[in-house]
Amino acid sequence: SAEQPAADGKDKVNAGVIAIVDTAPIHLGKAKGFFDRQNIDLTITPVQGGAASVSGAVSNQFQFAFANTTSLLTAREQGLDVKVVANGVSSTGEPGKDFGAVLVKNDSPIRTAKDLAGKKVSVNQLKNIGDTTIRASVRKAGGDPSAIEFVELAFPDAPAALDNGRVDAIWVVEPFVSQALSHGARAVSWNFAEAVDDLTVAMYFTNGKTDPDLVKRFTAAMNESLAYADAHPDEAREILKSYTKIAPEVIAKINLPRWGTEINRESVQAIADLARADGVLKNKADVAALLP
Amino acid sequence: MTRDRSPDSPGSPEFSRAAYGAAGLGALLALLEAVPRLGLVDPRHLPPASEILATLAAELATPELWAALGQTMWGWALGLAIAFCAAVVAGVVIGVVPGLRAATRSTIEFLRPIPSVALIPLATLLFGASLGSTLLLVVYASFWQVLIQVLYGVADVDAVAHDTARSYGLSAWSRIRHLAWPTALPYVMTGLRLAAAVAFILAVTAELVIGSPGLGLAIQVAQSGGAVATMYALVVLAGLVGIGVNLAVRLLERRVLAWHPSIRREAAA
Amino acid sequence: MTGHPRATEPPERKTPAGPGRVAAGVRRAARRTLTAAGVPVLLVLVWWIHSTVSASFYVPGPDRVARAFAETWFSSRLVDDALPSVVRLLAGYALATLAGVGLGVAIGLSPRLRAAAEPVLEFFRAIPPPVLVPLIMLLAGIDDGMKVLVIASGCVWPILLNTVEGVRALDEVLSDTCRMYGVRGASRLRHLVLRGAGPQIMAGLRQALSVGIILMVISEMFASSSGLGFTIVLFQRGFAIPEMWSGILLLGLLGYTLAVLFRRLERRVLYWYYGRGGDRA
Amino acid sequence: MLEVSGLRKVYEGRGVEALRDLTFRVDTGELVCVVGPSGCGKTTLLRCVAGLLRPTAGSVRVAGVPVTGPPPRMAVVFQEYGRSLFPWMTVRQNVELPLKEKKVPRGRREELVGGSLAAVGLADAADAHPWQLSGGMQQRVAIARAVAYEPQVLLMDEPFAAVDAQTRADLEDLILTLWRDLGMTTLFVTHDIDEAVYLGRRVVVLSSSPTVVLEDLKIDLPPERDQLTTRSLPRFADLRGHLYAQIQRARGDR
Amino acid sequence: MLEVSGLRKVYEGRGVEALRDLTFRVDTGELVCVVGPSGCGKTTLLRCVAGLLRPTAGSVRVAGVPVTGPPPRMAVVFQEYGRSLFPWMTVRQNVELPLKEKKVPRGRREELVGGSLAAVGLADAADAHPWQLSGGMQQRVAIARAVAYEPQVLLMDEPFAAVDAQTRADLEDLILTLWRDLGMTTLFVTHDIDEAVYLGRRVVVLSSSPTVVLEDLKIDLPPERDQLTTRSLPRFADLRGHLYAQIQRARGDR
Ligand SMILES: Nc1ncnc2c1ncn2[C@@H]1O[C@H](COP(=O)(O)OP(=O)(O)OP(=O)(O)O)[C@@H](O)[C@H]1O
Ligand SMILES: Nc1ncnc2c1ncn2[C@@H]1O[C@H](COP(=O)(O)OP(=O)(O)OP(=O)(O)O)[C@@H](O)[C@H]1O
Ligand SMILES: [Mg+2]
Ligand SMILES: [Mg+2]
Repeated sequence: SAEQPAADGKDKVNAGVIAIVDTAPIHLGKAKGFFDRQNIDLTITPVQGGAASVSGAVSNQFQFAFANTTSLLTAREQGLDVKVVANGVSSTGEPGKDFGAVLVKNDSPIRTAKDLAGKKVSVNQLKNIGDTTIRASVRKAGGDPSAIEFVELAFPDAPAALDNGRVDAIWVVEPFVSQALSHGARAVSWNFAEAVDDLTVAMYFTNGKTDPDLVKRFTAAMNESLAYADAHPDEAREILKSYTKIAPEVIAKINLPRWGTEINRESVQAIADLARADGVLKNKADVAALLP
Repeated sequence: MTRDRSPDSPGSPEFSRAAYGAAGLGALLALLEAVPRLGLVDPRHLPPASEILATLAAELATPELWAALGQTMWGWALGLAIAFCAAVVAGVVIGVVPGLRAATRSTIEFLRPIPSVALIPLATLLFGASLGSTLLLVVYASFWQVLIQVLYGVADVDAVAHDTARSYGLSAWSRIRHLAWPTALPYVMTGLRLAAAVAFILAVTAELVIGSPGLGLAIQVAQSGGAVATMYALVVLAGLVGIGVNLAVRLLERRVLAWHPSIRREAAA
Repeated sequence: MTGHPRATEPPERKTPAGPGRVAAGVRRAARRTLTAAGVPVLLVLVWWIHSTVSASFYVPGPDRVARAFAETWFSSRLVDDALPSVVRLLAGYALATLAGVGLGVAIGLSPRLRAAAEPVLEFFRAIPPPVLVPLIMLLAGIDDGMKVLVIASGCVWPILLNTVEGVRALDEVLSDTCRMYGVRGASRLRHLVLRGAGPQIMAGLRQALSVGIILMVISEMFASSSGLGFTIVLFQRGFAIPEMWSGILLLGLLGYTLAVLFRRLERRVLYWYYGRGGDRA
Repeated sequence: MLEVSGLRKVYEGRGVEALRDLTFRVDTGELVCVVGPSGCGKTTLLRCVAGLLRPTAGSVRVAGVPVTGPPPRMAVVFQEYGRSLFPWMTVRQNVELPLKEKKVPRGRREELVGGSLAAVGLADAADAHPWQLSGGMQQRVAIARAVAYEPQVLLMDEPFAAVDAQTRADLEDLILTLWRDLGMTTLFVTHDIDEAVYLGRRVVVLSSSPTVVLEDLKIDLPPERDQLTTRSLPRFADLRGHLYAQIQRARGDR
Repeated sequence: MLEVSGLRKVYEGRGVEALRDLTFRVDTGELVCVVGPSGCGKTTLLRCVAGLLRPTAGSVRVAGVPVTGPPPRMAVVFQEYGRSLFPWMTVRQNVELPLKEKKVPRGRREELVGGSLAAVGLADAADAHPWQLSGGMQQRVAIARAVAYEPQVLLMDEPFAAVDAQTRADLEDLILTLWRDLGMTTLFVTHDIDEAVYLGRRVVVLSSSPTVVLEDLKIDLPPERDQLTTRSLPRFADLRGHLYAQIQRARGDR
């Protein structure tokens, strides 16, 4: 699985990537041959979450992987040798048109992010980017974020819990946002868009052992993929059908994220600071060491 | 009058057993159909059985599913085989060699409750998202199930039978082969049934969590895509595999335990 | 096979009186501790040597883990996280015992019920808890009730299977004796079925104990914000590896403690079974 | 009280015809002994009478009612006495259990248990567990249990096989006394021809396989029996010799 | 060959002193019977001799070697014959197993197994499982197993308790023949006083608890024995009467 040149002179690369909407560009780029052109024979291995990506990358099973900003900051803080190589996915910055949101039942008394204070809100993982950005949104809306009771619920399980009244609000990402909205849920906060301007939500990274030249070529291919996906949303939607089980009618409706090539350093720094304030990170993060 | 059936009583036991089993499954299906239809749960979160089965039928028509199932079953079979053999050997040795039981007890009791899922970082570190990781988790989880059963089984040797073996000077190996092993066999069969399910569960869970290819990954992809019917169809498939595995073990059991009261009574009842 | 358990414990010879007796007791306790501690000490040594030779981020040395253990668990965490988990574990275990033994006896006694129920049970048994949990959440919510149910849903299988097999294997002559003397219903259950299947039921309960701990962790991977299992998962996700291992260590210790208590109970309940082996040479 | 007619039993597994065709009856309050070569089907017969085994053909009636399961107020002493005792109960509990089931009041129960244990010479061992007893003691516990139950019908399968000669004589007299006092209908399987003649009012001789009733012999000895005098009667020796010859014939057939 | 000296056995659990002080010896090739009241400790004695039970005090020597575990070339027929057969093996396999262990070549093994099963009248049942057999048949399987083993020392614990009188006589003669042909040192526990006199060269009488050797009686009957003639000798009746009185004394003590 290592990065030996294949018979045709290409570098074999294994990338650990979550099979969600966010990672459409790498699939699209592979289909478009952007990686081939950089002499990279890319294999995409689906992983379950950020922790699996990071440990896969650290153990050199993946040369490159995809994880969200908080996971990467945490890994870095714990002394793991992870290094970002490309942007992954960014918030659109437009409430109402973003890919992550806090939803409530239609008849819920919660009207705005401020009302979330004192309520039970589900996130997919505690001490991660979801609760950090929700706290920030609530704070910005003038509420008291410390009074929110967060519980963990995987995205797929959250809508049911909301319907059954087990929680007051859920934080989900696409396709669950569109799905739930079409079934009568109501968005009260678009936390990625509201918390930090132009938020870099997730990034592609590598471990410190990867050959710099390969990194450079991967970055190039990845950036090309990101730009292409951003410019061709229909093709991005189409590629979703190949690696996810999202129903076609849902795919047509979902809000796509923004796939820029630029990593917004300030937003990463902002997330780091927010995480530190929330106690998710213990020390001041060395953002510069993480980012390229 | 349970012991012996009169020869003229109708219906072969095999047939009636299958009929009862089908009836049980039918009742379950009816329940799963009724619960969403009656609105006890939202059909969006738990589709009715008919829809799940239709989805399953559609899924079964795709080669990807068969490939995934094949991968899962391969990891399952290999892991179960390794765990079973290792546990039987370890169990018999620990049960038979004096003092070993006492010396290993604390270690066994310490290691046993460590969840396989907690070993995932270690597994991915050692093997990555490959068969090796799945095997590590499968073997670790199912090993203990068999081991404990073997230990209890070996301890169940009848005192008089044990004395008989000793007085006729049966060697240690003979006493294992002809006395301890047959005595433990009913326990081992239960252990095998327990381990078979645990191994399967862990094979699927490993794929689910680590992301090595197979049925678990398919479930995860369906789950994260919000494809509820597909997800449940795959879960049903997992359940069906369980039924199949149990049938196989039962068949084996009827062969190797023909002398045991539980089987001979049934042959007659 | 001098070594099978009923014969392992060498019969205590003459019981000396007075101070000699105390000394013998002390010696026995010391020997027991030594046999119990020998292998673990050896294993820790191997681990320690291994970690000094090849340090790895995911496998820290025992010293690091010990330090993390002290920092992590000698705090309010033990009460806030570990205690509620253990309570849920015991509740789930109790529920599984009731359900497993109850259902197991019914199924073991009736071949028809067994034929009808087996495929359904096998169906559920093969469903991995991580995918079963969402279903349970649909029905039982996301609070403690769900976690107890998840624990019970995993623990129940070893108990159920062993009970069924134990009941099926009841001695025929004893069954006939009961039938002859009109020992029926509850009394037959109490005096014949549960006692006769006792050794195998105990084997199942023993299995279930550690399965319960495993399920405790799994249940806390869903809809949680506290708990022993949740904390371990959180450490794992936060790459706090020594802390994670210290949590696993705690799980092991918990399992060991429960097993020791269980063994005490088992010796009491099955005194006739262990006594039957007698004091043999 | 007990009617066996056309009884046939074939064990499916090995295809063994254990009983071919048995017909005999035991009147209320009668004591009938059954003798026959080893493996001829005595235990099988007893199990059919007890309703524990379904006959292949023919029928058994107890008090006029066809037997389909164990009839009430019937007690059995099994040949496998060791396996018929509950290892998790003390001797006392073993004897007491059927009485509890019968809802015998506590005081009476204790009397019965104590009395029957004393009668079989096990008053000292009441608190021991069966596996702490010798073979003969275990067998006596099984007898005490049957006796304490005060059954209407008593079936015994070689109940004295494991006790010494003197104990055996005592137990024989115990059974005779109880039988007379309680009027139990008793079917008694034994290997000891002397015992059969001493105890029985009639002796049923079974042939070896294929098993039929070879003879149904009336024991015309005086009803009051006594170990010394009865056994020394010339008629006793006659009957004994006759039975011995019969059994030999039964075995010779094969 | 067999020396028992000062043997004492206390069962810890109940604190029962099963044997107080036993001393006797059995010479090579001798056949000694042990009689005693039920529960006096005969089985306990046999288990100590077989090295299956550790004595509380005293010692047992076989061929001069102190017994610490089962000595080689010793066969035991247990009182609990049913439990001593392996239910997962057929009758033939049960008999054959010790021979395989002894590395008897195949041909000879088959000869021994076939011969011994035929001798106990079970040639037909060789392929049955023990639980398909009657009590007496099971007991005969256990005897066949011991006999086929051709032991140097043979211990038997009431081996004929479950068989009918005629079969019993046949088996007695079988043991006598084998004992003479093979020169086995034999310790034979029985309840049947006639049997003890008929078989034994000596009879050891045990007292009831606290158990000691009450008498070590030499049986001065002609060495060649025969069911009809030996049993009708006046000396036979004498010895029998004497033993009967002894046992009664043994029991009376308690
Ligand atoms: N469970 C069984 N399966 C098959 N055959 C059996 C079974 N039980 C008994 N038999 C056969 O039935 C026949 C009669 O057995 P039964 O136990 O009734 O004899 P018995 O007269 O009681 O003999 P014994 O005096 O030796 O106890 C025997 O040939 C035996 O092998
Ligand atoms: N495992 C045991 N634990 C405690 N006491 C026992 C045990 N085995 C036997 N005993 C006691 O030891 C005494 C002698 O028992 P043993 O079995 O040797 O008698 P026995 O002479 O063989 O009697 P029987 O003729 O009835 O078989 C009895 O009082 C019995 O209760
Ligand atoms: Mg019988
Ligand atoms: Mg005995």
